[in-house]
Amino acid sequence: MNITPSEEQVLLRDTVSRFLADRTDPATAGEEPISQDDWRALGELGLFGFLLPEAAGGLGGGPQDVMIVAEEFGRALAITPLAEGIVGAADAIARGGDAAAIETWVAAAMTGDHVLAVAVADVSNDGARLTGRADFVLSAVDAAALVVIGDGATWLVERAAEGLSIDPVRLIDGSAAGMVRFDGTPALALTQGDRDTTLAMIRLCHVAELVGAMSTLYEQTVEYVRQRQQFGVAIGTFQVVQHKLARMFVALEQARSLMLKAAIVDRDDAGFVRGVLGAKAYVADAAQRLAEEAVHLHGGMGVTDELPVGRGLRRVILLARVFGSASEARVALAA
Amino acid sequence: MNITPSEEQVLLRDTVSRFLADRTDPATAGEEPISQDDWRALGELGLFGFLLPEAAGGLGGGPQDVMIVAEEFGRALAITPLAEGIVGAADAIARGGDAAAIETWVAAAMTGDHVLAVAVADVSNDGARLTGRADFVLSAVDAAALVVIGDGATWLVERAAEGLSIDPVRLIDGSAAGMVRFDGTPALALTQGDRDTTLAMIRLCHVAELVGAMSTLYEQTVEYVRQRQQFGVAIGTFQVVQHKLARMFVALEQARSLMLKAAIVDRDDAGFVRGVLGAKAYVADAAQRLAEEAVHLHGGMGVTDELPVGRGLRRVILLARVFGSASEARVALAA
Amino acid sequence: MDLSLSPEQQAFRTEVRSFLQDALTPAMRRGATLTSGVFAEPDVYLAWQAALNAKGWLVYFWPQAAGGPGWDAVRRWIFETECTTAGAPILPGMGLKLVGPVLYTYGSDEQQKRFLPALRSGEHIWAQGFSEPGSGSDLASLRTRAVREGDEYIVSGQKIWTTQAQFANWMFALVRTDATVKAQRGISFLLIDMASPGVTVRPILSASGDHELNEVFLEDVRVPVANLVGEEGQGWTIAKFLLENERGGTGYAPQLLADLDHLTRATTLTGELADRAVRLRLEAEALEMTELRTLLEIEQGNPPHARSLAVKLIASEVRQGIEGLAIDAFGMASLQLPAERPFHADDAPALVGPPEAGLAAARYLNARAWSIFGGTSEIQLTIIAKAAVGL
Amino acid sequence: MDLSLSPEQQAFRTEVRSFLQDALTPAMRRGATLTSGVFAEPDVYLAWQAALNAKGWLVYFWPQAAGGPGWDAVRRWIFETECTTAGAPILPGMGLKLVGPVLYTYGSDEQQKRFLPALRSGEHIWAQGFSEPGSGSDLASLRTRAVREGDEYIVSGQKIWTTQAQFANWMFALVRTDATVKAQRGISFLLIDMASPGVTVRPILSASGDHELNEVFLEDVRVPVANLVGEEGQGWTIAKFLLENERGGTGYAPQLLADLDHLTRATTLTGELADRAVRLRLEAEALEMTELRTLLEIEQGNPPHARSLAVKLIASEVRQGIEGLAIDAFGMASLQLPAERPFHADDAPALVGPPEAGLAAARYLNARAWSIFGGTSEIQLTIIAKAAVGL
Repeated sequence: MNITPSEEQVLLRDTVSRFLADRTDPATAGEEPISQDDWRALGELGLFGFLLPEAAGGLGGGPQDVMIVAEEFGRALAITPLAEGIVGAADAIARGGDAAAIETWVAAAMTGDHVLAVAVADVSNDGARLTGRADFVLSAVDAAALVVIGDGATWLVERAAEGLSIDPVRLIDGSAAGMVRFDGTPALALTQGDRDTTLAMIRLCHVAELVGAMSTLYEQTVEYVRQRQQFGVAIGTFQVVQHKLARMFVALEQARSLMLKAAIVDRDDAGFVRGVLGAKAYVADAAQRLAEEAVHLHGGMGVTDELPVGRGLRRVILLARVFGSASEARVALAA
Repeated sequence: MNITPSEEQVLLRDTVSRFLADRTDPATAGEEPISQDDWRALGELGLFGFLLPEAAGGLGGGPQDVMIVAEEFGRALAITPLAEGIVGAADAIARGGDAAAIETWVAAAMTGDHVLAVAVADVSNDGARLTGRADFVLSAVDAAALVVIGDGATWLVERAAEGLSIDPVRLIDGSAAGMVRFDGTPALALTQGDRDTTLAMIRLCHVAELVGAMSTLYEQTVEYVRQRQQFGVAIGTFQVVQHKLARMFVALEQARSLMLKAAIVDRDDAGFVRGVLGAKAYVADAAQRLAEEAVHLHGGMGVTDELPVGRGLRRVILLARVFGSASEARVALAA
Repeated sequence: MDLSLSPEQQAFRTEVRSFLQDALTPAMRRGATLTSGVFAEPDVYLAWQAALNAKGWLVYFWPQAAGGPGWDAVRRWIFETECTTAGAPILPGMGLKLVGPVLYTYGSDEQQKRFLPALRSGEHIWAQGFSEPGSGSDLASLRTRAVREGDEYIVSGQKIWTTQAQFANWMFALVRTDATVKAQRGISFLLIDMASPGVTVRPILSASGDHELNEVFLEDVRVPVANLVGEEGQGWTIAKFLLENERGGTGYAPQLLADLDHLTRATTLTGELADRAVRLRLEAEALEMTELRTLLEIEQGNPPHARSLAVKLIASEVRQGIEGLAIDAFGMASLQLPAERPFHADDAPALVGPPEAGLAAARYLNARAWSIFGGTSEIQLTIIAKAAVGL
Repeated sequence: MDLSLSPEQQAFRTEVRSFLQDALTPAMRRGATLTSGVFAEPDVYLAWQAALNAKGWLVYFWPQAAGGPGWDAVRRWIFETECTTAGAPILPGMGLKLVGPVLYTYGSDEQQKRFLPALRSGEHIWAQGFSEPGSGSDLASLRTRAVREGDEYIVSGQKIWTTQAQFANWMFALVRTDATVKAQRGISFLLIDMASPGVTVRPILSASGDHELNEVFLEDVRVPVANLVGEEGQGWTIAKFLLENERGGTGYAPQLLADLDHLTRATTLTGELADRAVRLRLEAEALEMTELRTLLEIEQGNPPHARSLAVKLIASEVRQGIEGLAIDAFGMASLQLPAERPFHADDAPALVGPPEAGLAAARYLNARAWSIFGGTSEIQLTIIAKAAVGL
């Protein structure tokens, strides 16, 4: 058991953190999905390769590495396809695709040139053709290819494939999701690997993004209650406000603990999938409550589009629900 | 719709309130079940007759009358068989018994000479003999007769009947319940009337007792935080404590509202059973939380056996669960 | 609520239902269903307001002397319950509920003649100019100044959080007419024509993307002294009357119960979500009775009970609970949030699923404001602790 | 917790399990299962204490220099998890966790020789004399006075909430040795023989009917100056050390997780109750890691992180959550509360259902104390706000 990041991991965190700080204006954080240029720049930095399997030319980063990177993304309120595109789709292709698929798709995902998506789909297949649907697929609109996770198998579908239609829907954080329809769409079967592990890695990424967002919202709220005056004093001097901030601190520490617990085991360990599910159940809930409290404590300004805190809430609401809500996770854990 | 008590009802409330105040030492309130003498004295006052049907020699009091009386009982933290003995059993016999049964049992219940109980039982019957069980039956240990509510019928069973055994178990409020066993026990079939209405009347009685207990616990806590000093000031000056008391006030008002809503309709109205179920679901929960907060705010003394507030919590925990808990009521309401 | 209604009350309910059947058009219902903010917008509500006005039911919460229909509390509650159940548009309260009662109570005869009919007809659309940047829950610290010059006040300052100011042609505002006396005492209540030179409205987009709120800048705006309501310095008294009246006049519960109904009918909830729905319903039903019994007591000549201080707090929590449940009820469909507004526009993007799903995200985000505006929940609790508990 | 344990750690866990298999007798398990208070009583725990002491594992949280086995944080956590899972009796902390560390840190050689072996053997049973009537969370206001006369202090005053004082033959107490200096500075730390003339123990029955708490009256009790720990006036410093040590030395989570396991195994929860159980498990698992990572950081030479201030608050809430769930889990069987004590006595009345049901009411009532003693939850939040948040 080791919860201390290695030197390499500390370096990784600092690199990502610095990159995002340089590229993000705190005042507009969370306003727009990350630009294609920034995404490519992250690829050039070697970040995505760091997280992908060695067999596909990556450095084989594990859950703890994903956690470290994702937490920094969350802290910057960055809206990116990290979870579904890299940790989900590129990883699944790297592990389950043939050489050509790896060459084509993983390499381009690693450089940031192509965005990939993961569609958990309700599809039937006739040999190598899929028919069916997947709703609200993150990043699908921009994706060059989709990894389609069906009930018993996983496929790779190119954006240009015939019979594939993707209708965009704007989501609460301002990103676009796709309503994906397959109609006899040609697909390449991937070695499935462990579908649950793939989904757990995506969820872990979201958990860490949530923890990162929580810490930003917490810090901004501490700052705000220190300076905001009402009735002639800073609102941070009111006992009730102090206790609310104390609750936020406790929630953040507890959320971080379950994130760590989920991430310090190997992705192939027996407890990994369930550990991530527990972390998702807890952190999604805790993050939403913390974000709501942060907005509330910011008063009128909190509910406008003008502060990062409102955008943080919107991002948190999304992350808390994609690939399974807290409530769904608790039902699964109770079973 | 009329939420204002009649002059008669105001008189009733004052009478009960004065009687209980005279007989209860506030310092020992809730310590012991009501004495047989006090119970008889209440009977002599005409209280039970007031609540029982005219056909059985009563005055035909309805839900609102039961509410008024029961709230005063709750306020005094009185431990009595009012709900199961009078509002439940005596009423069921008065409505469904033959003349002899009414003569024997209702009259004696009305004077307070006999205690009755209601057993919701899992029994089979062979003509006029019951076999089966009912667990944790309130007042059964002291009861002269039991009204047994089975799946499809209701019976009257005398305490002295053969094949009837009742093992006492002490409950959280210090009262005794009975583990009742029927083994070919002779029973008199009652006209069932509406079993759900009988149970709803018992629940309404408990709801009102809970609201009464809430108001006592609230008032005692207000008093306590006004005088209790910590760090040189009354703890009622701390903002966090003030907000807790404000929450208690709100909970009490809301609980009273649902109690009133349940009680101002006629017992035979279509919405009565469901209205009481809603009130039980809400008030049981609210009362428990209020009582827990009251104990907490009393500090160390609150968790001892020495203050009414701890005894109030114990009584509330019981009332919140007998004849169905809040959680069970919510499940029923969701269906 | 299944309360025992008298035959007269039942007849009244039938009358209301049959009016709604006729007067509430599908277009009005659709507009109401697709409203994500607190109030409907004028292109949705004005026709409904006209229908109510024609029927004599628009200002049902005004006293008969001021033009109300003279309904008792139970009738008002029946009417509100029927309207919300039928899905009628929510009329903005700034005119009808806020400045209206101020005008018939404190306004001069001329003011009443000029403003009340125009308010009812919808010719005048009102905005509320109370809050200012930095004043927040501490209203008495406001800084907008009105300096008298002959028959006019010259008003300068800034108002914020001004709901639907983009539609308003009139604004009632608190302004400081005397900076030399204690905070509350130098405040006056002015009616400002939004068309006056010097008035600028800047939109504040909500986190939901809705445009409900605005900043209103006042630069040397000339306001005739005839537009002063009451006396100079009486503004704080009038503001208190206005806020108390807002609270006591009508109930939050009917709309909450109707919205909860719409939500639970649009989907099947199970497990913990079903439990939350039941809890919310019980809280709202309790609130309904909390509101109603206070109104009944007032009607019997009693002063408003301290419990009336609790209704906004409870309503905020139920409102946030309902919208929080909604974003959990429809899976990913709860998360859609088109950028285009309004949702009721003919060319608005299609929503996936029922309107309750399609608007869930916007409504959830807008509902965050309930615990902030009109006195934060913390302020409410402090007021309750002082005034009701007595601490 | 399914953390990746090293082969050595796994081997250690096996060793602990096999020890528990042998040393933890059915009688001990039964006694533990039927304990409704915070700690087991001596007739239940003393044999278990002796077995641990014989094995050298009793004071596993003491440093090696003081006689501990030298385990790192992970081993301590493994050991606690195995003990709680196996259902071992909970040893009172007053001796082992509170006064023990004080003695090996501040005690003189003579004091260490006299008291530490007797503490470990169980010959000395300790009570904690800190709280006084009226002092509550405001410990510094204590009023028990110790006046020096030659080689003795004459101690007079009253202690309250003294857990298991009825079993104790020794009490460590905070007393005021100097009334002329500021509150904290006049306090000293004394060891008092409970057999001394002038010591009277009066039981305080809990609302549950359990006898865990006592008042201890001290009337001119003569205490040798040799029983002063540290210097006169150093009592506050020692008390702070004691309280911090209590917090940092070990974890609340293993017991909470084990108790939750026992509860969920004793019955089948569905719907909202199942949801509560999952929430509690997650909170407790998070707490486990919150405790563990703090210990690991300390082991690496870092000062205790501010998050350690949160563990008592979280533990209180989880504890109350578990016992609150228990009284909802077994229907009416949760409500039984025999008056006779202890539950583990041979002639105790039979309980209906499993022990988790039979003791639910008593445990629920006793758990109310968690948010009060050792600093109320409000005090904890204020400390966190100041020290961790920085407000």
